[in-house]
Amino acid sequence: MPGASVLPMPIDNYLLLSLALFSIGVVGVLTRRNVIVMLMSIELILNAVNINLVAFSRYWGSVDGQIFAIFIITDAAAEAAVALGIILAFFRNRETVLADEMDMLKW
Amino acid sequence: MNAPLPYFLDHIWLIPLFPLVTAATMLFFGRRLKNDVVSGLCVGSVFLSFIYAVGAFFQLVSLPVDERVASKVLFDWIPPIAYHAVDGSLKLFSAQWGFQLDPLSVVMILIVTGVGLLIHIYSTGYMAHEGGYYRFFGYLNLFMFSMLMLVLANNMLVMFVGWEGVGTCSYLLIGFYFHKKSASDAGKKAFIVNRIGDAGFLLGIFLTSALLGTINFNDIGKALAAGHFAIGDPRITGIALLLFVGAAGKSAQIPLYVWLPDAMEGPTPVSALIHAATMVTAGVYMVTRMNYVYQLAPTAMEVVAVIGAVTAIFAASIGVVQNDIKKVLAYSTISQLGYMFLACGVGAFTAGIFHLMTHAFFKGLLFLAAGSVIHALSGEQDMRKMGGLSKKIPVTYWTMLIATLAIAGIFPFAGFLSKDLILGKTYEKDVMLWAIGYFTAGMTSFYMFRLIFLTFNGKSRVEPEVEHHIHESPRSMLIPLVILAVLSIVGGWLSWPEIFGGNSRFIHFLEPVVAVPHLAREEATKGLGSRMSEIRLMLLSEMLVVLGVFFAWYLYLKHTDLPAKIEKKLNGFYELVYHKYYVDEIYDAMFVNRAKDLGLALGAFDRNIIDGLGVNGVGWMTRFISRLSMWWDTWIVDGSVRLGARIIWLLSFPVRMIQDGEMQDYMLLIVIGLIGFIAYYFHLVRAAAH
Amino acid sequence: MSHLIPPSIQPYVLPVLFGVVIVAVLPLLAGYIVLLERKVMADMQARLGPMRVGPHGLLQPIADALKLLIKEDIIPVKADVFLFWFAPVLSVTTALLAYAAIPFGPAFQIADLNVGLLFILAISSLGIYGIVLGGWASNSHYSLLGALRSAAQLVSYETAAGLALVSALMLAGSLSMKDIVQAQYDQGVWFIFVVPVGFFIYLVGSIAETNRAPFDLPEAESELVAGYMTEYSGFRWALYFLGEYANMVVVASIATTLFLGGWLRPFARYQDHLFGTSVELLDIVPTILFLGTAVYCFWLAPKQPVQIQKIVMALVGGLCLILALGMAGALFAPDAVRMGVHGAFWFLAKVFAYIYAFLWIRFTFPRYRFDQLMRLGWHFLIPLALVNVVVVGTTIVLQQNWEWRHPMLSALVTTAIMLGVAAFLGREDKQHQAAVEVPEP
Amino acid sequence: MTTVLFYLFALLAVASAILMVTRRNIIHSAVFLITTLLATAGIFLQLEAEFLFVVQIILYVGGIMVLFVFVIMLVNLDVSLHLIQFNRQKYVAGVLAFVLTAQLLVAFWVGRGSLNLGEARAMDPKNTEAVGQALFQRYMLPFEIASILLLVAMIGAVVMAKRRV
Repeated sequence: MPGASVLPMPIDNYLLLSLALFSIGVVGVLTRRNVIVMLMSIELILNAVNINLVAFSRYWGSVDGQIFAIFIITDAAAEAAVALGIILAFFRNRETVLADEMDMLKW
Repeated sequence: MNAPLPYFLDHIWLIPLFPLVTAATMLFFGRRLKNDVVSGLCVGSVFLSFIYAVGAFFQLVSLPVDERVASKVLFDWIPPIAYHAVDGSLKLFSAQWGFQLDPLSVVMILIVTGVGLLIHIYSTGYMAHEGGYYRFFGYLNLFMFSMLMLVLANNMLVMFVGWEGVGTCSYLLIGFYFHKKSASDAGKKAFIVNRIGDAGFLLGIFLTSALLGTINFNDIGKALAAGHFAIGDPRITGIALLLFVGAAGKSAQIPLYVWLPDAMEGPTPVSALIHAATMVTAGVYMVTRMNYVYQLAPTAMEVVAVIGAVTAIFAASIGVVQNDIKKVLAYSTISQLGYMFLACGVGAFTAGIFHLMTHAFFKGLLFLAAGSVIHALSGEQDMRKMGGLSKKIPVTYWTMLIATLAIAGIFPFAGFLSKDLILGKTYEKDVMLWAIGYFTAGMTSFYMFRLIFLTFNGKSRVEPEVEHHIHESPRSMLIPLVILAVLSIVGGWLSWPEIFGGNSRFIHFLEPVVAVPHLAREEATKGLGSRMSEIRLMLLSEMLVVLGVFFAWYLYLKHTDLPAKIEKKLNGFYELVYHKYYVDEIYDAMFVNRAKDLGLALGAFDRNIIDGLGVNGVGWMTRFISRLSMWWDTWIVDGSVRLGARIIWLLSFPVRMIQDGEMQDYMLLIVIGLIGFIAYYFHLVRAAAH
Repeated sequence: MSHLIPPSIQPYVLPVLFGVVIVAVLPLLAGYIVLLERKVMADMQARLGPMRVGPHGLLQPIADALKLLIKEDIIPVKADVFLFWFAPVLSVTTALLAYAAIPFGPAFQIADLNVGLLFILAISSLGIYGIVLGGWASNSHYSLLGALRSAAQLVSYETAAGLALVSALMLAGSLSMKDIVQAQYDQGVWFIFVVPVGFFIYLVGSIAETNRAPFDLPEAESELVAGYMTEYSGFRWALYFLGEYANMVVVASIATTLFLGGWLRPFARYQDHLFGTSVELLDIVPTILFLGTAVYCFWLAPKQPVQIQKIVMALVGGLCLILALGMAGALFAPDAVRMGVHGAFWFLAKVFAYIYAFLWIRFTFPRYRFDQLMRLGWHFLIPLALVNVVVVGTTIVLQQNWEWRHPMLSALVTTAIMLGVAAFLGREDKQHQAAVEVPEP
Repeated sequence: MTTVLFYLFALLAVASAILMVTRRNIIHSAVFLITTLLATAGIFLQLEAEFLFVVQIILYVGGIMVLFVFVIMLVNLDVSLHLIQFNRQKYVAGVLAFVLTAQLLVAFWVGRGSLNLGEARAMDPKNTEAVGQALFQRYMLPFEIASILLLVAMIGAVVMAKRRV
């Protein structure tokens, strides 16, 4: 694809898109009981952020935004690994993956 | 050296390096390696050193006679330190990590690497079935390194490093079978006795640097050559005597010889390499190296000569009655060392070194052959349980016989030439000393042939269960024997004396080292007395030697019952000699036990006064005080803390209401907070707008 | 003809054309690879293999395809219908999508992305879902276990294979498949000769990635009936199969492009014009080959037992003849066409060689146990690949910065080092294997 | 052309995101999340971030989501299909989420005019090289830190997932 083409459309569309994904992610995190789905919603939120970053990096014509996106993806990988590990361990002990049954962490 | 040195001379520092590297390898990773790898590495490194030594020798010889000194400084070891010498002048003490190669040290490295190589090869056969193979070779190579450092050093401090190194290695190797108590004790004994000598050596070094302001051999030579010191200057004599103490310790001279016989506890190759061929001759080497000091101190020379002579005959007399084959060899080593010191004492340093070389050959051979005998008899060392082996292990027999002829001084074997050189020199100096050496020669031939006859000839007294698996040693052990046998025949011919139409090449080769410019070099110049007297001397000693052989034959082959009778006859004297004149016991009574008593006394003091009053008293005080502070802690400090905790617990009630442990509630809170922030941001924007 | 096409869609014409060609040809190709496999297996087991349908079973694949198409389509009751439908499609789609970036010839490529290789890797990494979802959706233990196994296997071996590719990448200095081949032309050596160890790692890794013996645990008949395909039958099953064989072609193409010099003919730099004409000596090899085949077919045709087979054989001969003529004609066509045709020929030849290696290995080695498989992957291949990357990178830096210009020598050194490392790892692994007690299956 | 692509991908992303949140079957929501991610990758491609496009697919889709699917298969309980999918605070949460979205939209609406970023600059055609340069020169330290983070996460995951700790 041609390198020097200008941004095909105003950046607002990208912002709106990422906003939509972000909101959906928030809803998922807040409402679903299943921890795994919550995690997936978090991934969704991270993705929304990525879209923003890449859009702006495209707009400024510098790759910094993409670098940040890469770091975010790395982060997501790490987070997913650890979180899923925890979920597995928890599932082995308690036979459940429901968020509101994981309430031992209080007082 | 201003002119660039040829390769080998420029790289003499590699010669000690090779064994060091392999030694390190052995001691760090040896456990992992297979035996053949170990032997390959170690023997290989020594072989490399040997090659370099030979190369260095030839390149040194190729130099003109006056410039046969190659020194190589690797780096500064001790940076110059200013201090006042005894004459009040300001001197700089500095030591370099430097090496020096002159005829003397080249001879030494040739002996060390050559004999060392042979003994390494021998050991691969001898130690093949022992545990700790890699350990043995690691120590052995470490020893090679130290010994080469010792002989290659260009100043006393580096020499001292090597000196201590060989001491350590000899300790390690004597105690190689550390599970045997006698072995580890012998190791300790050797180490401690050596310490005494080393202390003397160290003091000698101090005195030297205090007096002459340098410890570099050449500079010492120059400083003395400057002629500030008259002959017999007491300070020089002091240095000489102190150094000789060190030499006596290392080379087992009276009164410090006691460790050498016990050192025979070590494996036989070790006895051959360290306690016959190389290390014990370090003293002789050092005395020769410092000869210009000695030549300024006639008194010290006399001391050296006398001690050498006495040691020679003393040790020989003990050797006559020992029954342990290695013990006999040990005592003969001591007495041969006595010869060398005798030579040095009468100023025939070159003769001493010459004897050192030949002795290295035949004594090394004797030990190796003895080892082969022991190997054949699966560990038997008592000559009374041997006999008639000559048929069963012929190679060992013949080689050992050659060595014996050499040491006994039969014409024209190596021993004869070197020994008679010494005797001749001695005769010129002092007839008394000559007589002692002369009789020692006779006794030498006697006990050596006693050894041969008891071991190889006559009828077998071997125990039956040992009898039937007597076997000749593997080839790896025999080859060194043969080579050494050849050497101990021809080795002496290097300096075929003038009277037999030779030209003492070896002696002349060494002369530059002992040449002392400012002395009238009468020793060096004034040939070997008049021909006739020399011939006469030789004939005399030959006759005595043959007589010794005859006695040995008469007593131990012809009338084998006679020795017992003689023992009966002069029982007391026999006992005295058999127990080595009770020297060990005397030493125990005089020093060892006193030291133990002192230790006990100190121990008691420590226990009662220091521990009792000091430590325990303090402990009691501490406990008392800690009680008080404990009470304080419990009631005052903790009390207040608990009070605070209780208050906070009460206050924190509403906060805990929020924390119900459900993550999604937390998230809800987060979102609420987020909303709050954004709302506040709007508010700010509006405020800014207005 | 370019003036016929409106300029707005002009850049999309050729790619679409190629795409259509590939999608049309590939199933056939896959089918014939199956035939090839059966024939090779038969040959190695001293049998004849399919002989009935068509001469020497040449029409077998078509017959199979028809049979599968008209077979009844079964969906288990408790299966998850949506995924059960979705999974095979996914696996085929990903397999086909990967072809978008593979250059069959200097011009014969759908899209020359400047991240071409990564793109292919990415797409083929999607293939896992086809398997996993299929295995899960069919709601059967065999399927699920097979799916899990294959997913684990794919994930672990993708790492090794990808790292192995990196070594070739560093040599080429580009991610675009085209430039990689070009680099091999410029450096005048196929990268297999520079980083053989990398190639070896990729070979093993690719076998594991395509779930073929000796790594075919996901469909180990003796252990779990047919792995994730247990519940599948008929057309969906055919899709899976298509996907699998398409994947084989993909990995083979990657290997060909990165290690075997892509569309370059052997001795690509060697120029020898035939009696002064513009025809080069080595370029006539394909023609000769096809001619030979054609002659052989015509010679065989009368010997066929049945009339129809005679005809078909003759047709095959004719086809080969046409191909030969095409090859010959291409020699005199303008460079673009010539390079295209011959490039495609060499490329496919290499691909088939690689696939033949696959078959060979499959019929030679027994199957691994699963823990052995994992240990091989994690304890041997991945470390080896990592070291490989480091070593190759070092040599490249040496060559570039320190003017150390002995590519072949450095290749030898690198290989020697890598073999040493491999030996070491092997020993470690054996010790480890001795250390841990093996779980009883 | 690119515009069409954008709307296609955006629609795909949003739709499958919604499906992801609402599906009852976890596997299905995983599949839809994958679709969303792929659509996002498409957006990246359309933004001329080829490298990121590939990274998104390889890492997110090919790595992380595989992990998810794995865990889902390991923990999947048929009973969980018949449980209540939303927790007891779902209405509050919904409202709050709506408020948040509304706020953001308002902010967006208010700031739409003031977001004049001027003309978009040209992009380096060799995207991968550019990313590599930036990653290994200006962002070396963050890169290392990220690698450390990954290492730690790996160890943590292993320890967590071991049968007996």
